[in-house]
Amino acid sequence: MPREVVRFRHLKSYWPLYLLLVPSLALIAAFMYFPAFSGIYYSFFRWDGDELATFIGLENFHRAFGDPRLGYSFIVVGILFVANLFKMIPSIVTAVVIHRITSDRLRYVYRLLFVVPMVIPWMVVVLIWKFFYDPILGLLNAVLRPLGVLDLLGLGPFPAWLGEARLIIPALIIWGFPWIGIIGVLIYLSGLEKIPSSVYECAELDGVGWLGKFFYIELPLIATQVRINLVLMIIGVLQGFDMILVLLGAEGGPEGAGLVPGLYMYYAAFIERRAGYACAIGILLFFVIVILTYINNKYVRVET
Amino acid sequence: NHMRGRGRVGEREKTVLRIAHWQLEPGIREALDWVIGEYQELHPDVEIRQILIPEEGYFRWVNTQLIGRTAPDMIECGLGGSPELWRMFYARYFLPLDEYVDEPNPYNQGTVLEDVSWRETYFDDMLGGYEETLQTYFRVPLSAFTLRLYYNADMVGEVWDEDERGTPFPRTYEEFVELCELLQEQQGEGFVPISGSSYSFDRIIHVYRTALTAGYHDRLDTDYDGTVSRLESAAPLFSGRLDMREEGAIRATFELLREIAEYSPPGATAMGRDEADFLFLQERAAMMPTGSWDYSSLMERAEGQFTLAVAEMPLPSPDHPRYGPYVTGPPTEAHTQGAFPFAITRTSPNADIALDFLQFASSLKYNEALNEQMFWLPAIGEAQPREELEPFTPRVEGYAQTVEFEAPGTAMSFRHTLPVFLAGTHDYETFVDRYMASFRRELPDQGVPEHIRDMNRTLDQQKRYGSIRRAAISGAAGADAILTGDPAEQHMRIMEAYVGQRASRDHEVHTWVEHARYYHEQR
Amino acid sequence: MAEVTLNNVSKVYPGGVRAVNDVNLEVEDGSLLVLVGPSGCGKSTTLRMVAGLEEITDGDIYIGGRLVNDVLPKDRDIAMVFQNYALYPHMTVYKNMAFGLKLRKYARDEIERRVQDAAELLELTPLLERRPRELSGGQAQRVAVGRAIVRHPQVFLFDEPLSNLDAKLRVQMRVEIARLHEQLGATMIYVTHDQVEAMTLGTRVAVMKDGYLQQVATPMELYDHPVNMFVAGFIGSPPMNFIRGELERSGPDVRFLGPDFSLMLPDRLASAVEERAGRRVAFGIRPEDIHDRAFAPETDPDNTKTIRAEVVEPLGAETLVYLRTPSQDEDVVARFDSRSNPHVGQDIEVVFDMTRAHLFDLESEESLTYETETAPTV
Amino acid sequence: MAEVTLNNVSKVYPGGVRAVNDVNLEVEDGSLLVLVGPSGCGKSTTLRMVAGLEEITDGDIYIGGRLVNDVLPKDRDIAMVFQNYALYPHMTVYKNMAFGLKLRKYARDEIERRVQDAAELLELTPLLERRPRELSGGQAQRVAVGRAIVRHPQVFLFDEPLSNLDAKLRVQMRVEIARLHEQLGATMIYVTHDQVEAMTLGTRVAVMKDGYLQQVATPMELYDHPVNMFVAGFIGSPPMNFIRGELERSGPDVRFLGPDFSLMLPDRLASAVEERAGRRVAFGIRPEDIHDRAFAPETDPDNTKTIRAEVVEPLGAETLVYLRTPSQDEDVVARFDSRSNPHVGQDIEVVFDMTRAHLFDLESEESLTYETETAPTV
Amino acid sequence: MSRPESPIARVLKHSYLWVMLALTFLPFYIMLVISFKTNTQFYRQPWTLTFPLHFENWAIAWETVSVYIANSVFLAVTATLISLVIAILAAYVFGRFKIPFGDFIWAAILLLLLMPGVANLVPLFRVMTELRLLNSLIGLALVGAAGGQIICLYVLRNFIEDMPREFFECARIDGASHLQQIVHVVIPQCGGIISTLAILRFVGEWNSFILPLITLRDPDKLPLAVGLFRLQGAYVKQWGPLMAAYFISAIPLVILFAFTMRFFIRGIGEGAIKG
Ligand SMILES: Nc1ncnc2c1ncn2[C@@H]1O[C@H](COP(=O)(O)OP(=O)(O)OP(=O)(O)O)[C@@H](O)[C@H]1O
Ligand SMILES: Nc1ncnc2c1ncn2[C@@H]1O[C@H](COP(=O)(O)OP(=O)(O)OP(=O)(O)O)[C@@H](O)[C@H]1O
Ligand SMILES: [Mg+2]
Ligand SMILES: [Mg+2]
Repeated sequence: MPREVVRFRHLKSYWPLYLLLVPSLALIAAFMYFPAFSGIYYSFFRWDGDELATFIGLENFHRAFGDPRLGYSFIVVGILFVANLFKMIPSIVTAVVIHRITSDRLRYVYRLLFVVPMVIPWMVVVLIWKFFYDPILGLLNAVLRPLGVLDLLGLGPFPAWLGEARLIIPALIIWGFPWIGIIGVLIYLSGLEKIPSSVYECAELDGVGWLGKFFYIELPLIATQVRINLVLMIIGVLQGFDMILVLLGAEGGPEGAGLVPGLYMYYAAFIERRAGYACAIGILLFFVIVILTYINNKYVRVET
Repeated sequence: NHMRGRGRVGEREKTVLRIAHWQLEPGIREALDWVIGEYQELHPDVEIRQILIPEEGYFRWVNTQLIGRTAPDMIECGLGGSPELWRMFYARYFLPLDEYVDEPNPYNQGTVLEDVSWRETYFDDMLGGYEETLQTYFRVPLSAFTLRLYYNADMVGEVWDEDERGTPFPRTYEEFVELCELLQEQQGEGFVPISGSSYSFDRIIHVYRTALTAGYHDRLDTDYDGTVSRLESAAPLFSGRLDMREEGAIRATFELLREIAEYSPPGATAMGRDEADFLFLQERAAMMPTGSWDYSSLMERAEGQFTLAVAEMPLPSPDHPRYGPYVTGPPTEAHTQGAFPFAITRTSPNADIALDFLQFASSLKYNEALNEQMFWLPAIGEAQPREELEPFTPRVEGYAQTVEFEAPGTAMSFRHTLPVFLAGTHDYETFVDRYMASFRRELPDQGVPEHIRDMNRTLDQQKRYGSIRRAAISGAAGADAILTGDPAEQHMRIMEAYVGQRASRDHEVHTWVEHARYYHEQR
Repeated sequence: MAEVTLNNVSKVYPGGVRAVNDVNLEVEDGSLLVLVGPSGCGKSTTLRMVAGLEEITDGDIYIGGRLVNDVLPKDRDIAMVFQNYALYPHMTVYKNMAFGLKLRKYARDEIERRVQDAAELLELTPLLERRPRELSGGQAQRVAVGRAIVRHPQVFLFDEPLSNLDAKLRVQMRVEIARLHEQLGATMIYVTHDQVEAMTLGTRVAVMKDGYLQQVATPMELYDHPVNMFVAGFIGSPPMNFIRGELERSGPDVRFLGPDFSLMLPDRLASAVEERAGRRVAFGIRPEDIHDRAFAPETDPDNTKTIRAEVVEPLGAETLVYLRTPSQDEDVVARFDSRSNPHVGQDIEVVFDMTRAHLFDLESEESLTYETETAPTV
Repeated sequence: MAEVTLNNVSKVYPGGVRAVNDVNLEVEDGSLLVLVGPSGCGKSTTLRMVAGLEEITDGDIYIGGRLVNDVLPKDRDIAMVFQNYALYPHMTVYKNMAFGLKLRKYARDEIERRVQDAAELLELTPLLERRPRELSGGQAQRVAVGRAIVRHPQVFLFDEPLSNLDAKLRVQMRVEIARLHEQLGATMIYVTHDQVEAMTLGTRVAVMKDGYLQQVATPMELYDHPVNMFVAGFIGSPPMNFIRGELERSGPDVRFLGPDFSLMLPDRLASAVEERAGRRVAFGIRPEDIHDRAFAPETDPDNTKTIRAEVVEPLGAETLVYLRTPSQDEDVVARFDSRSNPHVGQDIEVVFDMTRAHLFDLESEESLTYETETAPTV
Repeated sequence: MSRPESPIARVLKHSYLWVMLALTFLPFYIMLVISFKTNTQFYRQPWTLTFPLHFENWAIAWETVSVYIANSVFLAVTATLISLVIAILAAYVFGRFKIPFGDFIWAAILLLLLMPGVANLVPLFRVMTELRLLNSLIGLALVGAAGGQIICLYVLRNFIEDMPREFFECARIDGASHLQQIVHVVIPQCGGIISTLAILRFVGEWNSFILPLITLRDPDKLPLAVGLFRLQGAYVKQWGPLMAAYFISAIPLVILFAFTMRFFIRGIGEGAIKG
């Protein structure tokens, strides 16, 4: 829907709109801007995270551009980003399947059931995944070994998914199987709920099959939600590092195979206390995110 | 209870002190509470509260509290962050203890240690509280930790006949390798002789590196402070005076480590402690190196399943064809771990009480009792550890660490390249080439060139004050004669020397000058 | 073969609303049935059940002889125009219309041709690239119609497809739908509330009320022979006038005694109702059967009354006159020739064309004269 | 005081669609203006601009003398029935209707009273607790109307408020709206495509086409004196017949020469067009002005022609006959008295009532006879 | 909506969901099993039930976490409410109107969402010190709301933009102020997404760890996430009580979920708008 245009001369009657923005902006101004701007500010400094800061101009950026490790970290995150595009699919499918349950009560139950795992603490998730990948006791090898997949790939009987440089990215991709992001599912669902049932009915009469309904009706009509989830995913993947930190350690595993920019930033800021450099990485990362978000917002559009 | 007593009618407001640490496991808090309780009996107007901070957030917590000037009075030191960072913290935020360590601990009155200086009551002369580079005491350790190799005696016994071999466990590295082979052979696939994690591997590296490269000490301790700091060992590596490819001892160290890695789980350097415990406790591994802090819990978990035994990490005998020539001896276990060390923050309004409390907790009687409760090793020399912990008693004789491969700023490179080498993916030369490439790329930012450049300029100063200091510390006869008199003046000079050494990093200068000034003003 | 048969079909909505009750209906193959009835009587529900969009609570629906109760909508070969259009909001007008064809894998140029033809017909050609929300109400409705007619299914269901169109366009569309019907020979069910549409379009018209089917017949039959007061009142606009009264028999004559005047029944009616003499009945007469005496085709003095004109509504081609009898609380509406020129408040002499009158039982509301032959309208 | 005035109002939608062009319109305080026009001509857009929902691209709108271009909708004191209902799906029927009153802080029992009254009027009482999606199309539409009428604003805007209702209910509602209008004395603008509604309801009727206002006049004036072919063809159903031809002057007489027959113009028309002799014109005549000779009020032999009946549509009260002249490609529609009984294919003698004929310039489509007095319809 | 559905489709749908549920519920099984174990049992047989069951773990867990639950509930509820309320207000403005400087303000806000914030902790701590919000749950809630609202704002704006404008128009004619439009139109019709965001924010605050850890000094103010670490020592984790505690602390969340899931209403726009 195009938004209503309020012109300058209308402000006489529309000024209360600005009032509605005040609480939001006030909190942001109070708590968000100083930290964010200090991040930008300190990216031009050699800064230890405390009061000692030496202005060094663009040296941090200069260094960042010459830092092969940072370059590699962007490649890693690029691969993860592409993988995550595919990892969005199960959420969409799940949302659609839930949505298509005809009984209101069952749909409620399913939604609830799917939401419940959100309470699973991070620590338990990590525990499970660590043991999933464990070379000797782990489930992954236990499943793959009898299937002959390990031999086929030439990985030996006990590949260390988190301990071998070449296996780290595959492990990070497998991570989270079956890749159902619950918040994503809910966002899709609330988009799906808004599709009038008459559109479905019409599609049914037009002879749209279950697959066609997905591609022709549901997917285009939840484009807004896909866009939202894409943005969340972009932010999550590019800024995120918690999972890699616990799985692989602060260095991102052997050869830094899992070193993503966020983790590198964390490492620089907290392990090495080169907070200025971390801020500079943050700024670069920020530009990449902005560009991706922009592309996403421009090209993923509801066609209404 | 911390809430109690605060508002009690008619009672004087209590002085409240806070002590922060990350030992959240059961027993520690209670033990500490017990000591606190004892102390409060003596000093009814003081209340000490524990702040328990989980390991996960500890460093960030300390960081922000220190920067925000909201830190509690006493903080447990050493977790997270690099040694350089902590050094900076000490210099900037913590109270030097030098003037107290040479006085007796008042709470030792009436014991054998009555007249002994506080420093000397420690089994290691309080080295665990000493910051070599700053040549200052900052921390008060309350415990000691040592590293041992735990093993499943039943499993080892099956292949290692004590009667035949004479010892229940291999004494030399050669025998140890043999044992690993035997175990592997007997247990087959899905078994590894040594369970390990990144956590324990760091400690193994320390043991063997020290054992094989102790000979470098004299060559590398360029500032004569008695230890080889990371900068001191990074400088020659960087300048090429110490070439990892050429130095036989270094090569031997890494090759030995690779051999051990073969008997460890694949990718052990990326594994967590829990996974290592699982392998060991589920008898998929026969041995696991870890510290004394794990003893009680491992004992408890192994009970009824197998016999848990403890040995020292075996070193290669001098006859070992490959490593023998380099082995000097085991590493010293003095100050190997921070060992529950507390430092007093400068922002504390009650630093004197904090110090008093720490002295109380490190007195012979209470330190023994405290560690008894915690199931840890006491830090005071005369204190008796629990019987079960006998095998862990720290061995003070031994060699100090010399070559440190992780220089400031290159730790990441080291951790990237080492596992790949250990996994046997490529040979030693490739490993060195790769590591040195990033080492050279990253080190310049960390002040090493400046260190090298300024070395000579500052060396004289350093030497002079260093020797004075050491003389004073060791109470050498006639030291007083050399002293310039005013200890504050003396301390400032030392700090300035350090500052000069790092002069190129202006913010550091700021720190050290500030520190020195503070110290001066205190007088 | 696609006759549509409803056997005792009922629909109860989850809330307990009985929308359709025990409806039996047969729509012959290739015929067009118009479904009319007051708002909320269950027309849309009936269509939706035929389309398979609504579960059938009770009864059976057959299409082409096949029981379709459990057949999915897409397998019923049906096109439907929804009352609320139900356009795909994310597709252009063109795509909305082409979609059904595309799914059925028609050739690209065949689709193009059909859509262009339909657009032409519906005057949508300049709008093909618009999206539904950029359309006016009538345009959207035409797209909905277009979407149905590009397909050539066995059964068409139209739910008030022309309600938002202006008269002219509506006539045009109606003609096109009739032509389409002829061309394709498809079975059609057409819901409308427009009398003209119902009358001109339907081979047969079904009247519903409160979920019950009232009468199914040809338009003229419905008009001339309503089975009950409801149908009589519903068909025709303005509706049939009802005057409550009694029947009185005097010799061979039967008279209807209204509150203000009495009317003589012609023989045909008289014989049908003579044994009901003395009973209360409703006398029904259509507005066009009340004439201004000046322009009346024939004037029976017995049935000429003088009544005051309360309201006069000139409609161009004719004039509606609301006549108020003293003790009647409802106006009697007459549809006068446009040449007649009554004034408000004027007393007018009107002639009741008794050959076209109806009598209904006041209790059951059933027609008493249903079986008798009225003078034909045509 | 709430007259609504539009001065040179235009609206261009973002996509560049010019929906309304330079419209000047004055709706007097307390009057009811009916807005008609073909689908997509800009009626809804005009209403939406008056309501303040759509930015005015150009021109000014005044309500009660106040320039409201920049006044918020809620400050215009307006109620509107949306063409697409726009009921709040999350509110019951009752709440939907009460919402506007609640916002204006009416007392609880006042709200209750008004809503109950409106529900009674609109026959919605049993549905008050339903939600919109449990309503039939017509019911939903009535709720939309109810939502507007419970409020008593200065200006009512109705956008095709009765399109989904059956004839009977529609008549009823129409009467109610008229009564409301009288009672409240509010200004109303009423969009409809129902001729009867337009004719009966409107004090004045405005006709739009393609965003341009064509004519604003009383219903009868529009019917009798259309300014151009569009209005002539738009008002009236079936629409006026147009026959293209030439004017021929012979002495004092002026004749219209059609392709198949010629007609003699009566003096009144003749004098208006005599200087146009030889020019091509359209001759316009309404279906009801073509009579079956048998029932014609008067028969002028000059203007009696024999034409073949192509289609016969009996409508009950009257019969539509589509007459096909040999060289004409459009049928001429005649509305016969219901007593006349033509058969398809039969040649019929019809009388053209020339006193009620119109002539239009074929190029500009403007009426040539607009200023002349036609015989009054009433 | 009740229309016939093919039985095969039904079976497929349900079995898909059950498989997915089984996979996502696996951690619960593991938590439950572990919660009855001593550490000894856990390290020997982590994944299957071993006897005896140690119910006392639950008692320990309850004792440990019960003191924190109220803090967490207060913190999460306050932060969630604040962030949702202010985000809805702002999202209404951005989603419905193009106001002068609106795009600029929007960009300025949104960019914060995109800005990686690893090094922000210390400046934030400084701000809180300045504003005297240290050691205060309200302060934490405010900070949480300030950060959390941005994502809510972004999501809500997109949803509001997609809403049929007739609803707003109708309300405006009826005389609804902006606030009334928000209350009567936006909130009921965006129930699904608002409840999703509520869950997202609530869970986020519930699990927030570092900031409470750093800013709260009084142990009696700590929220659950920090309190739970009491069971997670540096050298020895108390697996059994820990898992039991996780279970216990999940209960308020599940109640919240069950409640908010009701705001998903199918086909809400149906019958309301024709076209
Ligand atoms: N949002 C829009 N964007 C672009 N064009 C529009 C939009 N809304 C309407 N139009 C176009 O503007 C013209 C006038 O539309 P409007 O809705 O005013 O017509 P209308 O007279 O109400 O027609 P109807 O009787 O069919 O409802 C139409 O051609 C329509 O296609
Ligand atoms: N989803 C529903 N739930 C409950 N009742 C419903 C539902 N849909 C329709 N109804 C009710 O069922 C009855 C029949 O509705 P239906 O839509 O078939 O009427 P209709 O004949 O099409 O009326 P209209 O001419 O007004 O469209 C109505 O009284 C309506 O209120
Ligand atoms: Mg309907
Ligand atoms: Mg319209």
